[in-house]
Amino acid sequence: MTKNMQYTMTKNGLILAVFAIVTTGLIALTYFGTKDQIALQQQQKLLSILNAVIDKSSYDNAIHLDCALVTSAELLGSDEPQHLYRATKQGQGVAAAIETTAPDGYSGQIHLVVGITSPEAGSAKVTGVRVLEHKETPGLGDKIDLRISNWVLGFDNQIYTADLAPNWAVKKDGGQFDQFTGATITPRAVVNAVKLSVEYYLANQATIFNATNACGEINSVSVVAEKANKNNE
Amino acid sequence: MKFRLASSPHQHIRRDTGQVMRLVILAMIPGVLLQTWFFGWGTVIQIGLAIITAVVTEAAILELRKRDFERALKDYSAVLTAMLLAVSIPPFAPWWVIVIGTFFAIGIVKQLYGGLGFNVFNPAMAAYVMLLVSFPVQMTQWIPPVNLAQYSHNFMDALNAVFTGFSVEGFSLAQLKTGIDGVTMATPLDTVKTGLAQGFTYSETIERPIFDSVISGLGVASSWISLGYLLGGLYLLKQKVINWHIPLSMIAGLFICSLIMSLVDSDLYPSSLFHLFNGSIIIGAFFIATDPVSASTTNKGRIIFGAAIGVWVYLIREWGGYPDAVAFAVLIMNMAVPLIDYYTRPRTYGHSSSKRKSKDKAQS
Amino acid sequence: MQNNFDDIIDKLDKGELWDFPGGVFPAERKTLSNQTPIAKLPIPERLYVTVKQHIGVEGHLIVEVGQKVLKGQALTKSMNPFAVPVHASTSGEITAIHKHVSAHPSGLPELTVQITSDQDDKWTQLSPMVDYQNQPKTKVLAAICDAGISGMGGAGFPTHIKSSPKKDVDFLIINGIECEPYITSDDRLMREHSWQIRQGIDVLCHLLKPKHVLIGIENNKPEAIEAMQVACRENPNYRVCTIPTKYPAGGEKQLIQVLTNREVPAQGLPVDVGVIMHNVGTCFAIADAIFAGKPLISRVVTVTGEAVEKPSNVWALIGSPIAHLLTHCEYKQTLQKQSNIIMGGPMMGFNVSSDLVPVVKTTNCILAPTDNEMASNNEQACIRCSACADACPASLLPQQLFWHAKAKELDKAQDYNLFDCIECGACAYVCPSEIPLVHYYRIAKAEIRVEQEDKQKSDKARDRFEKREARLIAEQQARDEKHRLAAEARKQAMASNGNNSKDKIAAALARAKAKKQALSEVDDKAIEATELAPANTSEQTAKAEVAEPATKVASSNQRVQAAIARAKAKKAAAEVTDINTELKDKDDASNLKDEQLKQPQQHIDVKKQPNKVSMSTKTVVTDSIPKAVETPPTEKPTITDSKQAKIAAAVAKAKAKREAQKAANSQVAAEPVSAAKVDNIKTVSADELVKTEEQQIDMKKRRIAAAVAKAKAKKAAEKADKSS
Amino acid sequence: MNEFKELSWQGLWKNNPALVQLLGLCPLLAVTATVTNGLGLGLATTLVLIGSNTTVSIIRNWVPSEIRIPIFVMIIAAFVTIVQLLMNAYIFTLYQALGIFIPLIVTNCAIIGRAEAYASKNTVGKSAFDGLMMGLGFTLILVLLGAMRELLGYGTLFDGANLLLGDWATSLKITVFETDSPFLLAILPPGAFLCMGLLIALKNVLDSHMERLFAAKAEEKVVQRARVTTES
Amino acid sequence: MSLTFAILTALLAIGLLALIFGLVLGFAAVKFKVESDPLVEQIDQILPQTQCGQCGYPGCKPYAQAIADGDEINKCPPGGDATIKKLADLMGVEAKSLDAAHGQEDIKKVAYIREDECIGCTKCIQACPVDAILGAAKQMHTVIVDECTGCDLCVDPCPVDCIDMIPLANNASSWRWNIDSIPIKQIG
Repeated sequence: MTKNMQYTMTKNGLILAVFAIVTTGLIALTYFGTKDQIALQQQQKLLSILNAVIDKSSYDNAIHLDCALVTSAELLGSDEPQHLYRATKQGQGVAAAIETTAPDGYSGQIHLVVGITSPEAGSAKVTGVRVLEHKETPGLGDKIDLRISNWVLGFDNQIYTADLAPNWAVKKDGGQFDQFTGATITPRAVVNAVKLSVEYYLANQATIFNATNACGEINSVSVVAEKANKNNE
Repeated sequence: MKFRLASSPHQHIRRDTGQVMRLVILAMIPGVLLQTWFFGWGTVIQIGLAIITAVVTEAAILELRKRDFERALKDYSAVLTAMLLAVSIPPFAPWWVIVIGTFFAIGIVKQLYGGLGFNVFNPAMAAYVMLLVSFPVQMTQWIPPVNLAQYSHNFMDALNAVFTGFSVEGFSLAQLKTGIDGVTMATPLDTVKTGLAQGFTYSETIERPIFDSVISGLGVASSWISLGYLLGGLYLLKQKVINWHIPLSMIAGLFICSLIMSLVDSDLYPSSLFHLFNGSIIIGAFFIATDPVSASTTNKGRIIFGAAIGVWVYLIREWGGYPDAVAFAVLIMNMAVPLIDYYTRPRTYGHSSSKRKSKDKAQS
Repeated sequence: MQNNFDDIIDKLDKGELWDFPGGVFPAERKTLSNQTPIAKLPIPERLYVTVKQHIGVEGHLIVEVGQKVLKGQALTKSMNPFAVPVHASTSGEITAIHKHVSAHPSGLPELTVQITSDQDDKWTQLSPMVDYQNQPKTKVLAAICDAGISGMGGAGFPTHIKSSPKKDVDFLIINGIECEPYITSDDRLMREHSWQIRQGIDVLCHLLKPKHVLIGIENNKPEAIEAMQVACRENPNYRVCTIPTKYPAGGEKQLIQVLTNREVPAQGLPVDVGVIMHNVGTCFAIADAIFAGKPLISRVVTVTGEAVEKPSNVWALIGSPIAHLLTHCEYKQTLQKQSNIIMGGPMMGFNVSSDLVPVVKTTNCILAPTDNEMASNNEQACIRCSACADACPASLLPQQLFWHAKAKELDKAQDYNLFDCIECGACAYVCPSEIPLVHYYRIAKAEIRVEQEDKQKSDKARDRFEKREARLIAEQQARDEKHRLAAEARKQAMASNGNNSKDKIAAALARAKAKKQALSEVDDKAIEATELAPANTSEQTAKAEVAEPATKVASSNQRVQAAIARAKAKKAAAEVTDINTELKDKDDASNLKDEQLKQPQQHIDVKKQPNKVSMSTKTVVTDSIPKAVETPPTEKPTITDSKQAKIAAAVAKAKAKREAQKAANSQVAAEPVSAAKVDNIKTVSADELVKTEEQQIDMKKRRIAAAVAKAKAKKAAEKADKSS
Repeated sequence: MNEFKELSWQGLWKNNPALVQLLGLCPLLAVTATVTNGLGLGLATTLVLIGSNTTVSIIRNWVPSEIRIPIFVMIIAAFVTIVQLLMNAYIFTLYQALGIFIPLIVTNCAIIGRAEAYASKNTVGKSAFDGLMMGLGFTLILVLLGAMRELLGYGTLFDGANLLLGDWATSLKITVFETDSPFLLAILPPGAFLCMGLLIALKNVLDSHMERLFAAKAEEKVVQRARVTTES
Repeated sequence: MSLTFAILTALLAIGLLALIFGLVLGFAAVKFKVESDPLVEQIDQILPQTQCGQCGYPGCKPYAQAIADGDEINKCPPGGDATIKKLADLMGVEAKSLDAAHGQEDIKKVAYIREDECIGCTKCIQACPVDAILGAAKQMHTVIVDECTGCDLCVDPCPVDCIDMIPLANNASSWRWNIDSIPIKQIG
């Protein structure tokens, strides 16, 4: 190894290292400067989504900081733990926003958040549904997205009881929900997912509100927001 | 005395491009007749609209490109493209669908690439895919076969439906699309796919009430139409307008794939025959994939090209987003044609094949 | 890959053949002309025997205009192995040797011997070689060569070369395929002269010693097959093979493939796979040459097409204009919109540009089709149907070749084996878009050849340029070195100035040297500074060169006088130059000491001598010559006294001409008056100068004036050009 | 000053990074479904371009050529990350709109291309200006492409501008036509390719027109033929 | 506290990585240094070697050097469009049409000296870049046709204008299949 080579190597190595450290340092500085603000923004985003499915006036807790992690492959469509945000009024559980997955969309999974309240035992009311993420065919299945069509608002204030269960289907299958022209699968999947999540809520109402809070840390709540972000594109 | 000077050969086989195209158009007639028989006048109206649009577009663009359009129109290639596109779309699709599609086929896919002989993609199929992607609702709504439709329709009804969306008596398109049992139409392929998606097996799906007489009727119609095109395709083979390589390898590709899979699990995977005679396999194999401009040009290449289309059709039908897949498969393989052609160059007389490879290497 | 000899024979025994890929089936139209026997034609009035009718080198003419020749007399001769002679086809007088339209697609004129027939048709002395079996091969080959036989199938390769291969021959294939539509010359020849063809084959067998002889005939010529079978019955080694009719089965490579399944390697020859192929016509000619001693002076030509009333085969003398044949067969030009005569078949033949094109050794057919018999030219866009690839007998991809040829991507075209195309025309025949594919290939091939030639030439030019540069640099360095040494010598001389023993010659030499150096240093400046300087400079250098040719003219008084005059002029010039360059060293240099002489610098000597010679004019001139020769010949231009006037006149004339031209140009221009005026004045002054007496100073003036005139005229012309 | 004029001409038209250099196709084609998205990404890219060009220009004399590319990449990556963090913190709505495409700016070849081709050889001022102009040229094409696609696909223009510019911009939305069946091809990525191709074609047509217009004005130049050999 | 630690770790890791890569790059830069630039040679191979100087450079090699240094590729009239196309391919730039300021592409010519008018001045010999003129002082000169590049540099210096540039003769073997009656149509 010649001297020239040693010199070049050392010089290049050091310069590169200095630049790496400086740029990384700058990023670190910016990160420090912005992290609180970013966390705040994300909470607000989450809150706005949760407020879209649960009426703001119906609860008084920091809903986005109060959640349980629930898993039900059968009813919530995923093996992964999903967030369930709990709305309480004066310590009493009044409603919940459940993240759920419809596994049988036309082009894969559809992620939803469903706001549910249960005014009386055995019956539940859907307070709102929002699609967080989907890959449905543009122009056909994507009408489940609120920005494309307000079909999803059709779930608002629908009551579910065991008797009414058969109505929770698309019209083609004899239910009460519209399908879109040319596409039955997507709405069928969404309706089914909402229905199952309501069933889950009814079945687990008691345990949900007693579970430990899994959303103490600010950072862990960003999942919904992230999904929502993606979907915005 | 001035003598004529020309380059040899002085003799010429008496078959020009126009003749070839006219033969292909001729061969389409049985299929088109059957399609009209089953689905009514809509098909004819679509073909008429498509031909007019194609000719006007071609003439206008050639004029813009300052080329001799009269001569170019005489080769009938635009008419053929128009017909292929027209028979692929639902008979009662609104008029603007076929107009946009034909314009796209001729104006963009064919002429923007340089006109006849220069288009990389099959114009009819590229336009079909464009329409399917852009207007999925209009493009997936087939009407029931005439004998099974809830409301019968004549030529004027069809004309009205295509242009206004309503028949003369005021039935809406949606009504016309409804079968006698009141179920809106979907093709068997579609239905099976939906059924499978819902977790039913293949056999369950075709036995479910939803797979009723209308849909199976549609399947029957589809099979008959396929037979019509098969007849035309055989005529083309006999006339040596097309070679056997592409149709045979394409059908074989699909047949073998579907056979293997249905042997593996006949509950989930439909039989080979179901695949072959549903959708546009036959017309695709004989009329679309064989389009010389966008297909492979070597014999070995044609076999690869055709077989790959067959495999793609199967893959897309089974695991893709759209129920039928001929158009996508053809387009995918169109892209691969230069590559196929390059690697399937026949061994030239007096050359050993290994020599060529080493030469290639040396050049690279 | 190469098939075993025995396997091939086995398969042929079973009556089976191989096939070649592709091929087409054009309408045969052979019955037009093969119904009647080969006709004899009257002797044409004039014959045009092209000197070069084969591939290779043409011989040099051994006849001259006005000479009488006898039928069969050789017209050319060459020692080159690739040359075959041409012969007089009939007796008569050579009325011209000139360029005449040739039987080539270009129709470009080629050297041709024109023979005016005396209608006697008198043979020259013939020397048959009936006992050829007992003769050495070389003698038989020489006889074939002297008979002027070259391949009669198409290419025209000299037969004697093809018949003396360096390798063993498995198969001698006799090509009687004649796959081109319309042509029936070989067909008729085989029907009528099968025995003589067989004799020719015998001769070839003697020369080639093949293991087996295959005679390939297409199955659309049953009579010919039968005739050949009868003729070859005696010899079990001769086998007549019936080949399925398919164009181009008669192509050399294709026929070899059909009969033996062997492939001639690219850029190889059939003999590389143990095959030699000859045309039946060639065999016939060989038999003629050996057994009758007759050279190749006539051949069978099919005259056919719907535009001739009596299509038939005729015996045509080589050199007959095709008009003669057409007249005989009653060609009706009115049946064609435009005269359209094809030499060769419809697939590979070419249009002739005149009906005076002579029949050559390779002419097998004259085709005069009606308009709707042949293709119209109506090229359309390629639709990539690849019918061409299916038709190609060489398994090429004609379509790709076409794209690359059209786009001038010659490298890629070659990569697609363009040069393996045999130009059979099958691809263009089937093309539904009627693209003249073969034409594109021919152009591309020609372009590639030209490009290769250009490349060679440019490599050579680069080499020469670089060598020249190197030489110039070396010369410059030598000169610099010389100057440096001279300067050193001078310095030395100055340093040792104290020594007063003088040598006049040495002093003179040193002065001359110094002056010369100074001159070359200030050369450019001097040219600009004074008008006298350039003249002086050239005079100065001229002297060195004059010394060289002086040997020859040394005795001439004029020379000596010229030298005197020049010497004087030079002296004067030297003084002027010295002043101009302010070379103060000069006087010092003249005082050079003896030591300088002792410097053994050879180059100084060389330079000294000519100076001495020219300065002391009476001294023996010849002494200096050997050394003077060493001075570089390419120095400044020189003008000798004896030619001065003439040259001056020439110069002035040239300038005047140039100016006149420019004047003519400028008159067309926007400012004709002024430009022309300037030119006229200058022209006049140049002319006047020519008339002045031949004295040195005048010479100088004249040249300067001419230069000025030239410059001014140029300027004026430029101005005129610009304004136009 | 003339030089800046030339830089503007190069960046905005003659050497437009999107239309001529075809750099940054990934973000270009992915985000331009609407004008708003195009504008947003364009502005973000411009910001990064100016920053990276300036920085690269500042350090250009200290960087050995062998390691200049890694250093440029680090600088650009740092800039993008910082921009992303800042946007996330302070213009959250825009960040939501542009989402994952902000990190994509790192891979935008236009940026490293300018760093390498221009900023590493020129002074700070000129480099920054070049970054600005190149960025604007890029933005211009993004907006045009967005407009074409939005118009064809949805029949609107400036939909969602409020995400970018604040609530007042809601009124910017122009609905050209209403349609039940949007022309999905335009909105989907293939449509981006098609529109891009048409834009490039349009530019070439304009260029050739301009060339013809200015061809007459081009002054004739006279070239002195060089003598290979000395004429004496 | 742990965050600060994490950031320090990140800085350290990135710095180390950069250091290693810098070392590797430095090593590669010295080890795999390409010595010379063969581009000029490649360009020179393409140029027609007429040495005519019409490009404004004294010879083809200097022009090749100039192209390698970024000069335009359309300055060579003897090479014409074919050469420009090849240069464009080599340099990866767009082919332009020939710059008319340097002259027009012409058919191939060779110099011819009208020998009875030649005065033997040797000026043309000195002007010829490829030594294709044969002769000595006061002796008649002649052009070696095979060596002449057709540059016409010898024409101007001739004091008696006895040099003509004549087109190369066309014969059957150099014929290039340009049958005029078969125009190649522009289609598509």
